[in-house]
Amino acid sequence: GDVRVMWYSDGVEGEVIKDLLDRFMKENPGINVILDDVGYKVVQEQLPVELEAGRGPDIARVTNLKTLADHWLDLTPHIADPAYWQANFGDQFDWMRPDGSKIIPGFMTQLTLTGGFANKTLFEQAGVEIPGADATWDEWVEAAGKVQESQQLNAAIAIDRSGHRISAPIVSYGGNYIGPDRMPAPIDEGVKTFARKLVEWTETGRMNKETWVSAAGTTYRAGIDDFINAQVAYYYSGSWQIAALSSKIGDAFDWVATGSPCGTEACTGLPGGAALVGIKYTQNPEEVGKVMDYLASEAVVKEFTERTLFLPAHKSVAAGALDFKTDDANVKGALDVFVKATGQVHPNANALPAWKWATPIYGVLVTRISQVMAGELSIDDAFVRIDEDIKAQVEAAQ
Amino acid sequence: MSRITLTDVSRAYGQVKVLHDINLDIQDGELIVFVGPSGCGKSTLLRLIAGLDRPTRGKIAINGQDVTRVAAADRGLAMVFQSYALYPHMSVRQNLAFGLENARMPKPEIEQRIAEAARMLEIEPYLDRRPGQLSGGQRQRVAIGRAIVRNPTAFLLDEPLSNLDAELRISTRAELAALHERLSATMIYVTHDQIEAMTLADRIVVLRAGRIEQVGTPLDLYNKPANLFVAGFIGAPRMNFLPAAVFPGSAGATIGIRPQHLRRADDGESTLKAKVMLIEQLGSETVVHGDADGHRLLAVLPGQQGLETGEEVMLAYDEENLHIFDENGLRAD
Amino acid sequence: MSRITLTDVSRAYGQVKVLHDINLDIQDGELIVFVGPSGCGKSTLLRLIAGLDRPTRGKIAINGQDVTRVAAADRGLAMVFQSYALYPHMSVRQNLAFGLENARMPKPEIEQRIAEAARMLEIEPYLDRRPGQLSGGQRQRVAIGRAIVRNPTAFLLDEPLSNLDAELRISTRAELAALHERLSATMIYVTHDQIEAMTLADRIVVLRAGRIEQVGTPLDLYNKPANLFVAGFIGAPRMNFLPAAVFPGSAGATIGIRPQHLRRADDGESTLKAKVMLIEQLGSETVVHGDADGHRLLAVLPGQQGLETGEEVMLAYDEENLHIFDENGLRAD
Amino acid sequence: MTVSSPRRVLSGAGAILMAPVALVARLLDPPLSALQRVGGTNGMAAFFLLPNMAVFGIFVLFPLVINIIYSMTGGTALFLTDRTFVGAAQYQRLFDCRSYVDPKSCTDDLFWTAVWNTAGFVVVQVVFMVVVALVTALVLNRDLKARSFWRAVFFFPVLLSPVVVGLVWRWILQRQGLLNFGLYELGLTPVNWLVERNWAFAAAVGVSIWAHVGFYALILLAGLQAIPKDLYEAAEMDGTRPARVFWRITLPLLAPNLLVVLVLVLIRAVQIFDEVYVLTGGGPGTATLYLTQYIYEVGFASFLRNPGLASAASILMGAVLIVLTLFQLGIARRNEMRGKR
Amino acid sequence: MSRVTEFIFRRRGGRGWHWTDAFTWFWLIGGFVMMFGPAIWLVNSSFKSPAALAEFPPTILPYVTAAATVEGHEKPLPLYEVTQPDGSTKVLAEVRRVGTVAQMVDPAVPGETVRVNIQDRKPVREVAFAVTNYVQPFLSFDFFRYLRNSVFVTVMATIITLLTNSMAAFALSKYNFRGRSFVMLIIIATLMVPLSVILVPLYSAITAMGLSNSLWGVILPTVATPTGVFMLRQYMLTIPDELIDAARMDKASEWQIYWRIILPLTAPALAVLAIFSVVWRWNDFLWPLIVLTRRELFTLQIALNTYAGETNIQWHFLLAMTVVTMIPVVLVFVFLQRFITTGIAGAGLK
Ligand SMILES: Nc1ncnc2c1ncn2[C@@H]1O[C@H](COP(=O)(O)OP(=O)(O)OP(=O)(O)O)[C@@H](O)[C@H]1O
Ligand SMILES: Nc1ncnc2c1ncn2[C@@H]1O[C@H](COP(=O)(O)OP(=O)(O)OP(=O)(O)O)[C@@H](O)[C@H]1O
Ligand SMILES: O=P(O)(O)OC[C@H](O)CO
Ligand SMILES: [Mg+2]
Ligand SMILES: [Mg+2]
Repeated sequence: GDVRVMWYSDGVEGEVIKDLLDRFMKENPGINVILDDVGYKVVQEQLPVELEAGRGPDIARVTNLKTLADHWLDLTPHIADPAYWQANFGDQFDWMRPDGSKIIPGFMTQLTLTGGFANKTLFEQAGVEIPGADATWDEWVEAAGKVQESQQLNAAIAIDRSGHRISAPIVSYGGNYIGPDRMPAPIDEGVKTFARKLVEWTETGRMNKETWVSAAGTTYRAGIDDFINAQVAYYYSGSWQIAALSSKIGDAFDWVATGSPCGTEACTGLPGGAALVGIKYTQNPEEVGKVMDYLASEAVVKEFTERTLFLPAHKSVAAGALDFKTDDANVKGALDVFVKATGQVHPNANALPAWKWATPIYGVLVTRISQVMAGELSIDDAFVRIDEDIKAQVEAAQ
Repeated sequence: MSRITLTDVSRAYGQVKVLHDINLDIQDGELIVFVGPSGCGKSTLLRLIAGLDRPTRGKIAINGQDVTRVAAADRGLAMVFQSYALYPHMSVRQNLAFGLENARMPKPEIEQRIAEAARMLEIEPYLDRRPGQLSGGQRQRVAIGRAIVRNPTAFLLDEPLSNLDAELRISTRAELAALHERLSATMIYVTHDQIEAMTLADRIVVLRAGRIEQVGTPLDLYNKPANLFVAGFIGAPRMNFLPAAVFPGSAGATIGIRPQHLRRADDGESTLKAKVMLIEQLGSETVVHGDADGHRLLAVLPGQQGLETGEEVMLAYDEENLHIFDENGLRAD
Repeated sequence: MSRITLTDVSRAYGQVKVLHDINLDIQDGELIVFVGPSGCGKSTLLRLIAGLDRPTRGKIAINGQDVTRVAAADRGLAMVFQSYALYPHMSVRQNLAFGLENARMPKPEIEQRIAEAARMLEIEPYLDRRPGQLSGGQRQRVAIGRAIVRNPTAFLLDEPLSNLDAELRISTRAELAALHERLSATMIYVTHDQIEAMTLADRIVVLRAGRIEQVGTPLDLYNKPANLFVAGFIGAPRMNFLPAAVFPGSAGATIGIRPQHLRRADDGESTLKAKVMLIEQLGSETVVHGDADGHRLLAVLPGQQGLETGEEVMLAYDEENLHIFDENGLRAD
Repeated sequence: MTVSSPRRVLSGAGAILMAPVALVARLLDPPLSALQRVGGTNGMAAFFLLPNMAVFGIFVLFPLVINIIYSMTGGTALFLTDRTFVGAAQYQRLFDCRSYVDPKSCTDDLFWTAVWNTAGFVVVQVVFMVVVALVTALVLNRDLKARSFWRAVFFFPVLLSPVVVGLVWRWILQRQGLLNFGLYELGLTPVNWLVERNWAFAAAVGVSIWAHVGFYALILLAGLQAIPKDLYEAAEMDGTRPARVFWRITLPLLAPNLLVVLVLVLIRAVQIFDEVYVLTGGGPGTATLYLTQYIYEVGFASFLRNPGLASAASILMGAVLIVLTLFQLGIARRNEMRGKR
Repeated sequence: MSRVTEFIFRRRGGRGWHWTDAFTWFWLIGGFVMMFGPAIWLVNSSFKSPAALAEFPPTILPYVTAAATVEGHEKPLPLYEVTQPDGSTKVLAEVRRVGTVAQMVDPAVPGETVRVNIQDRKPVREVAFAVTNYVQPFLSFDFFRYLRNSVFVTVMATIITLLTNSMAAFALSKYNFRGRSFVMLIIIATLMVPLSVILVPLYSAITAMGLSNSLWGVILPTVATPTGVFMLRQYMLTIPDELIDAARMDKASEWQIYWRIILPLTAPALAVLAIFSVVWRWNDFLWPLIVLTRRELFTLQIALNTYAGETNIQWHFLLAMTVVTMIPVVLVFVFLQRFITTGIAGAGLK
């Protein structure tokens, strides 16, 4: 029968998956896999509507793993070796299934981890040493600030305008969103500390105003262009940027991945990623199982990872040697750094992808902190608003 | 073939009453002419008959059938609009063909009818032009043509010849008369032209401020106008009205005499004396504007008269040509 | 006060040449009338003079100054459009006031001029209506009023009276004549009405297919038409044309005689014999359509004649009323 | 004009395209004439309205009514059947304010910020958009050489999707954008257009004018061309100065089309979203946060949707719009009555 | 031949310049720069490589660093203009860069390597059009299928829109019936409803009718656009009623009046609506996105969206395809705008 796969791409993964599926169909002539290559917006806004209507594709690549968890298919009866799945992908199953459930809904096509990038050439030109692995955020900002002054940069650092991004440093500073009842807790000192720092950096010009200020609400803004154009010395984003950095910076300067700077409690990044899941409403669960088995097989995951320059979520693939398909030396180094950093993720950060209230909180944080940066709100009012907003979201969702 | 009967027809625009209780019976095949001062309601009456407008009160019947609520398209009449109302986006040919196509007439017959009308109205050279590219008179002829080609049982013609030159007007008038003859179609014809009214009409309806003043044959109206208004309105230039006192031994309050019925007096005739105020030479005749004892007096004298302004002329008349009206302005005999 | 001179003016619409090398000198204060068959180019000529259109060739001068490229607004003329062109969104009053306001005339004077024009044209009751609420004749009067109130140095009037009833037409005609007198304004007047042309004009210009056929005073044209066309065009009904052979001992190729110049013959007069084909009773006169040896012959006889169709009548004429034309249709004497 | 001029060919093509349509229209005539005999002339009005109103009822009115019900429910579920009835709670939340002019005093401060931002945007936008569209239409209505070219120039941005519009202007206006580059080259001080409140507002207004003015200019152009030529001639004979021709002839006769433009500009200004969203994202701070973005964020963009609240906000927005439009139409109607020909 | 009267403000007297002439040209030239400038830049940008697109400050034309093949090196080497210690400049090719020092060779003398501080070199740039932005999508992207879907949606929606809207506008402008104002009111009131507001119920309706994942599901909800009805109605108000009277006298049925009289005379407004409809439907994004999830049904705009990922948007493809997808609407515009000409509705009247 037909198996429809809804897929979105950030880079070349669409072509890679097409290759892989073509191969699969050659080996399994009875199964016709149709790849619906769509924009991310479809996955984000349209798929939920379809799912609520009890329809949709058979397999989808999604990021909104937890909120929609009720719609995923339990693959356990349809896959050849659930134990293999459990062993290699098990750590992330909780990200994509309802709390307390034990199903196997799918697997992560890749992991992402937030982390920083430094413009090595700029540091060298300024004669400033690149901070070491255990440098704190303040140290990084100070070092980058020196580079900024020496090289007359517009700003020292850039951080994507995203609640997800700043949640890693918040955890590093001891923040924890999750209350004892697994409901959102009032924001703690960790949140407040890092929020104050962000505001201060914006005020002192260490951070470019426009990334955070020139948008309202939850709008995402990336700071990558400033980094690509050597307008900042340090950029905090994540592993998914590696391919883009490679292709857009090319030979213009050398850059390195730095892992995440430290706070008072940790030096953690925040994990995340996209998963390929089966959809409960499929007519052909057996075929879905076959396709998933194929795509989750070690060889395929390895090839996919190497060609897409993603971080693998597959335990043994990650443990083994990877030969990323690139000739950019910066990339290989960066990937190594990120692979290593996955080991240092703080439990509070690791809990967030599996926690249903994380994304609403991300949105609230961004909304309010950027208002403070714009001078519309005092930071203390903002903290009050943040708590109120979260409360309202919780109430609305009951 | 249509007999058109209007019973107590009134029409108001908001507060303004434009037609008052019109009663009129138009015979099948009759050519009836509406005349009356500008704004008296001729066009409005035509529109009511056409079905383009509904009377506020009263009934309209065609061949005995009440059509007051029947749509214009279903009344089977053809109309020439005072404003032409040509379809601006169609060529003259298409304008003429439109009504015929609506009646699903076969193409060749349409062609033939158009050719005939175009010849008759002398608009052949313009058949492929749009109305915007025509002169005023040419447009008017197209408007006539549009009605003619349909061979309807009744025509409504609102000042159809007003923009034509004398010659064309005469020939078109003759064509319309012939058409009327040939189709024995009922025709309702609005005109300001005395000659048109007199020569064409079986009967003339004189309207004034939304009321019918008199209905009759042209010579009836000319010879026996029912009141001062009709007397003054029919005949050009208009009839002279003088107090009865001016005519020795006359009855009534006002005496009317047509300018054409005055002539330069021979000896021993009953005469009026007038001082010449203005002379208009029309070539074939001369219009003399005179002053008779402070009363305006017009005389139409044959040929080109050698008169001078200021001169006194003696004008003669025949008693039988006098029209006598009472104090209410009604005919006294 | 404007003298208007046209030199070699031509106008074409695409391939169609509408005016051919018009040369005309209109004197200051003159009232000149354009006549000619429908579509001969009268309105076009008016538009060229007005400046609403540009000649394809030739020059137009006002008071000796070349205005060929001067905008209409700067020529200081007023025009009555054949299509009226009233501003649909303005009341009659505003329509009349508009041109005056443009000239920044003080309010009271505007009021006064409007009142005067409205009285003269009998449109006082409609001053607050919009054009869409007026009858055809009322609209036309507003169009005239719009030109009149401006007191311009020259008027261009395109069939200004065509939709008026006889009485109103006569009175308005008289008003226009008086106005012309009073303002000594130049007037160019297009009409199809013979009487209008004859009574109003200082000179008449006869146009035909875009060319001037003859220019002259009304009586000139009536008495001495330069060619067959003018002879036929001026005078209503049109002149009878007969081969010279019909008139014993006559020169030329064609002889013309006006219907009014025929009378029922007394004994011993030079006569034409005609068979009566059709009789039109106009009241004051009778139009007899006759057939003389296969030639159409019209006679206008005074009064209401008791004739029968089919009857033979003997018609007399005076030699001096004969018009003699050569083979080319040109006047032979 | 030669027979094979491209214009001829084009209209020939048009004629060929129209032929089948004309045939269908002709075939439709007999049944429709029959219908007319049954229903009467005025009855045909119903027929002409029917197709539009049917589609309209199903795809606009019905969902609209549903939406009203929606606004009285809570929860995150999308489908009405899964939602809980909460009565006026959503509205209560929106209206919970100590002072409506001070968004900070409201529970939902962002809603009121958006309301006032939108109000300001609408006022400025409507005025400038109408004026610019009108001037453009007047200019394009002149007897220009290469008229089609100029029309295309002004219409061109309408062809672009809002995202592209927002993006292009972001590239132009951002700190290191084309405009600042130009200013820098000219020796002027660059401005951080999208970070300064007032400039960002001006940019939002300007860019949405840029993107849509061709649309309105085209409507007005069609209206201008419909004004009978002889009225201009009459005005010219009346010695009217151009400015007066404009105020007294052009403008009043353009009124019906101007009304269309006014209503549409107003409505679209209230609904402004895509291009501004891409351009400023609602910033700086919340300076260009408009209602539709608020609704979008609440209802769709955040991971925890609150469709009930979004519906409530949208219904309030619709209500205000209806009042505003009726007001405009009321004025127009009075004028129309006076202008009835 | 000057058709003077088509001016609103006319060149007075045809000699000299009136201020309106000057203003006209000011507006046209200004308009050209403002309206067209960004668009031209957009087209240029569509030829830029991803790196050039991300570049600050943006360039107007697409540039790439020039490269030269140098003996002894497999790949072409990028060229730089190097300021030498004595202040003169020279064009060198870069072999590799290590930190702040670049190893360079003179293409003329491939043998010897020079070390240059990177601050002393500037890339030599040349205009180059990244045609791959266009070629690549055509190869990997089912362009013609999407095009067919887009054309189908646009054409059908436009035809139906024109038809239903003009019919409704005719009824609302030329008939007097009870409830007319009410209908008008409803239509206008619903003008205010943004699609996003009724998205969910609308989707339910479409799903209930089995129209989800069908092109008709995209077409139908859009055709009753109140904008069109409103616009056409206002235009039709300017057509003289006398023409309808005349047609009724000509025994035309109401349908024929609509079809033979009203439609041709509304041509300018219909052309405007047709242009709008084509532009709207062609560019429609949100609604088709909701209705269509199967690739074989995608319209161009939805397909283009494939280039927008979660964290990365492939602008180079997106822009190139945007330019390509614009071409048909530009052609439609050029074709249809000829109908926006002088209305002639008044020309048939006295
Ligand atoms: N736009 C045009 N294109 C082509 N021919 C035209 C155009 N306008 C007018 N004509 C032609 O030019 C000729 C002269 O027209 P004009 O309006 O001047 O006639 P006219 O003498 O005023 O006639 P009427 O007495 O009927 O009003 C007519 O034959 C007419 O068909
Ligand atoms: N829509 C309207 N509203 C108010 N009054 C109107 C309207 N239409 C016409 N009238 C008035 O009704 C009267 C009759 O008009 P109608 O057009 O029937 O006159 P008419 O006899 O045809 O005149 P004319 O010979 O000038 O054409 C006129 O006084 C006119 O002003
Ligand atoms: O609701 P309208 O009439 O503005 O329609 C606009 C188009 O549908 C927008 O895509
Ligand atoms: Mg009338
Ligand atoms: Mg004329």
